[in-house]
Amino acid sequence: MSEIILEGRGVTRTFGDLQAVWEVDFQVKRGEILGFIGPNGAGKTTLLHMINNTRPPLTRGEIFFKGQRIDHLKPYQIAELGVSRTFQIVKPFPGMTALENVSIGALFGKDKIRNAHWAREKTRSILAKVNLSQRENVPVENLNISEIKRLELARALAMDPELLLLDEVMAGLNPAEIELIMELIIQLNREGRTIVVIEHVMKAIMGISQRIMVMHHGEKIAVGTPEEIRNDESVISAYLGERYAKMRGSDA
Amino acid sequence: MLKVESLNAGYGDVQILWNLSIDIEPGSITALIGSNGVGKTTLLRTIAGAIKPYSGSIFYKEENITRLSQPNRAGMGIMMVPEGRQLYSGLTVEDNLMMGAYTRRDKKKIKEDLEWVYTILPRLKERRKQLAGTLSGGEAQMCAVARGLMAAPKLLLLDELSLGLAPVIVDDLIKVLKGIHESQDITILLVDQDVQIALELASRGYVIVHGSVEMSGESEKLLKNPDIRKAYMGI
Amino acid sequence: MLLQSIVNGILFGAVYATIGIGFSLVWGVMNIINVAHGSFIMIGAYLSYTFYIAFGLDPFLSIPLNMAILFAMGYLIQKFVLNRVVRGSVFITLTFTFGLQILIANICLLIWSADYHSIKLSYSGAGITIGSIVIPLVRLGIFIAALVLTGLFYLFMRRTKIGIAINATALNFEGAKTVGIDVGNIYAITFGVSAALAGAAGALISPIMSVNPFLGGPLVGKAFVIAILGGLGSTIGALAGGMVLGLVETVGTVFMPSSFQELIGFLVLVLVLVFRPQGLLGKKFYE
Amino acid sequence: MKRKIIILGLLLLLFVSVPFALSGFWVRLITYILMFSILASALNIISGFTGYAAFGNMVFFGLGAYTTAVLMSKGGFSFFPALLLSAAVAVVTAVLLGMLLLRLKGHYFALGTLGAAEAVKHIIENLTELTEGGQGITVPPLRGSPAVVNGFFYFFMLLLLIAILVVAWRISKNRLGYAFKAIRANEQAAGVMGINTTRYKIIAWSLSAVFTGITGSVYAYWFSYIDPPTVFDVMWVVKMFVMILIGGAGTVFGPVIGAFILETISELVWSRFINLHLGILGMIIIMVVMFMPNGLISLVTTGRGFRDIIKNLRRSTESRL
Repeated sequence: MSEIILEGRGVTRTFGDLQAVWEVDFQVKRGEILGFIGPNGAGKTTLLHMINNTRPPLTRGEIFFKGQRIDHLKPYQIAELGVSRTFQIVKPFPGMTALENVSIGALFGKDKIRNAHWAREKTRSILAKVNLSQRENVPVENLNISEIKRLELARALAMDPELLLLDEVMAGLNPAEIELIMELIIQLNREGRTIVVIEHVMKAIMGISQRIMVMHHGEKIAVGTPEEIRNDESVISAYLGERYAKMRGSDA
Repeated sequence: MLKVESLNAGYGDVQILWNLSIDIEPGSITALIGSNGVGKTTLLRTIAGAIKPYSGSIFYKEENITRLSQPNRAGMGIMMVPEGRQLYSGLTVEDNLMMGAYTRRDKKKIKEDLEWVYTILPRLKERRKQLAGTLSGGEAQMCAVARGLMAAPKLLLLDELSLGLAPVIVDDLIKVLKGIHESQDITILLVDQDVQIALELASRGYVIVHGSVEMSGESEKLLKNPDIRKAYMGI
Repeated sequence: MLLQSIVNGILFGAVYATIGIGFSLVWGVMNIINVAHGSFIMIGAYLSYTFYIAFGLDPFLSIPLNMAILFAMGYLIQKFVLNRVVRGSVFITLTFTFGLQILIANICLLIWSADYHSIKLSYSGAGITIGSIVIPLVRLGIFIAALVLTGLFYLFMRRTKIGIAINATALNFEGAKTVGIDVGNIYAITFGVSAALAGAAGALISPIMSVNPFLGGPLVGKAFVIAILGGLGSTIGALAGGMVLGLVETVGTVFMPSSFQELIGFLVLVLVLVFRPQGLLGKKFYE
Repeated sequence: MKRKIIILGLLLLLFVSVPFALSGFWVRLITYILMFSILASALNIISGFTGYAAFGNMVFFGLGAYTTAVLMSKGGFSFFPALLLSAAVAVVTAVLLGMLLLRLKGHYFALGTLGAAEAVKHIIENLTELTEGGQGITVPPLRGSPAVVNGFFYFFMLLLLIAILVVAWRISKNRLGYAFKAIRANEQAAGVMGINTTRYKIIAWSLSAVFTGITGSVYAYWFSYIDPPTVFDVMWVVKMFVMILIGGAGTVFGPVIGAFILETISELVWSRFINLHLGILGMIIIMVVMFMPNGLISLVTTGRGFRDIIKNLRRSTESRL
């Protein structure tokens, strides 16, 4: 349980004078759900980009996955090792059905199924898991936001990842839909997948995460259990605010 | 102030608003409530003139503005502060603010308004020569609100003010907006995914479901309504 | 000899700057590579030639006329045609401007025939001699006029409301619409300004190059190089890019045959694209 | 499905009968159109399927043509070995250029390929001892009666076209095609899904290059004289893009339909108004881009009746700002 699956040391990314992420050390333990919170522009998404190496690489620092250094690898190589992610701005592949979209994950993920037909067969069960079986032959252009968010999740799952990075999969959903995703995330975690969640929906992230890391202006300001974070002075003054701390405190 | 009558609108073939009507009192703050995708932003954009409706009409100060373009409406004092700020990252903060006054011709008054905006949002004055792209999330949202104010708006449309901001910053923004509303002759129509915040700011609310008005009423009553608390606040 | 070519290179580099500025303006603001930019310059050159033949008008004096005519042409093309496809993909807009280029070439061919025309000014032989270097008066005039145009353009983009609105539209299209900017009109003005600069450049080259319907293609090739060297949307960058190209071309002739020069020009273009896509002076794009 | 097979069979029969039924002029014209169909289909693999606007694709045509011409006229090679080597040259060039250029996006890639094509053209012009430079080079022609020669090139092009259509059709259904489409839609997301984007982009461009290069090789043998301005002509690529636009980008048969429409119009105009030929081509390009940016096929298939087609047309003319 305490094995470290993903670790960052002194991870730093600057854009000109701007310090998007500054000297961040982080550790993700195998089998946990780790929440990432902080205001927009705090560097959460930039950090995810660096883990997948989908943007210009980090300026300084090192990232390890299962002990192997990955910060110089190509995105597809990192994907092959068993790391997959979703995007904050959902990016389904247009001109394909929901099933075809998800089957790409099976075709090119860890399993590398060669045949497009088999990949689609394997994908069906994953669509069922995210409650999209009814919509498998619908072109992605015709899906609604909630369905696209789940499709995005299914696509990442089709790669059969050990580590799943979720960037705001609940943004823009209503409470019922959020609940659905929360349950799904917990279920995936029980199957043994390690999950990192970036989220603004405070209730959700406090509810599902075992640990939470708070970022502010590109720096890590706190790590701890949801309870510790809720009562952390620096987090309250920089991010949550007194009103929130009180309000949510009384709810709990 | 603003009267929307049986509005049908959408994007291309995808209709989003269905026969929607609302009525807004001068000087009020009104909130639109509903889950994502029900058409709140579409309604704001249609009122601002960014989307042409299929049918229905929009009256602003008794005048039918349904056929007017967005620049025309901006000139009449209808100004939107869009979701995601939409600032010009490569221009200075001051240039961004001055662009808010794009449709205005009264140079002297624009200068005065700029000074006024700087007094209520002193952070922006400190950063006036800085590029907008270097602002933090909270500052950028303030800059977007300030840019909207530079249009000397009579009707301000605020879309997702609190999205992605630290709750601490949102508290500040709410204070600023309340101050502006008390001191200026301004009507506000807002959308926020945090229903608590929206109804705290507004005196009235419209609940929108599938592109039509499902319910409307005073904010306190809506806040106490158990259905609304369950559906939109997850309590 | 070498010193003389350096002087010539710098003098002509300023004209290249005006060419590059107009081209990179349209690219930077609307994400359109206007392959017809060279054809606009050609039209400018033909206009200056025609004014010279018909009214004896000095090409320098036809600059404002050219600019007005080409502004109107560019404005109308963008307003009524290009605005309809401007949000399309790369190959749609690029294909479109290729079509525009061959259409213009054909029209010029019909009006002015395939002959090579040239303007012989009364003072074309005059020059200032400093030591071993000769600075021809015509080229000096061209240099000054091009610099003045570049300066005016810089002020226009930085100081005027329309200029800032063009910047704003380039940086954030939705944000521009929000504050009531008529983006269709701003696009049309942008294309008009770019065409006007091309018209001026056409007037500037008319006394020193022969005017013919095949001028457009090579000129737009140079516009590519200048814009890439200078980086998009930067006036200073385009000025530097123009100077570099002018120098490379004139100094290059001292060392190698001209057929090699073009080869090297394109190789440089490819290498800069690959290794410094933000241009020689430009900063890395802010994300 | 059955109907499709019957239609395809009939079409094939029709095309096979052309050289036996029509005069030499028509056979040569249709051979020319077939050639453009191949080129447009090849361009469609990198640009339509994968989304990279390769405006410099003529570089492979020119290299294929020149490899064949030089080998046959200077090296004493016969046509088929020369053709194989031309294909190899095209692929190697695509791989090398691809490693350099395929990291560029959008306009930058388009310009990079244009620059590379121009640079290669100038290299060929400067290698005068090998290539005869700018004045062009002659190739030993195919000997035989006109009918046999016409038939040979006609069937060669027809076979090439069938080959590339089969390849395109297979791609549109298999793993490779999914990778291409994913790259076109969103390269970043594709990479995160485990797709080695660099590798698949190079594969796409190599496939495009091999067919373009072979076509160039056949062209050189067919015309038995080539010069750099013709075989590296950028306008050919522009025409291919218009064909792809007319037929529909990323579809299997779109480019072929586009090639037949554009070249037929072109031929009619060419023979009547020789002075206006380029101008009219320019007008056609402008019209196509303005009124049917999604292709003629989408204009017809997204609506069922005539009224829908008119509606689509009208919508496409509305300002999209």
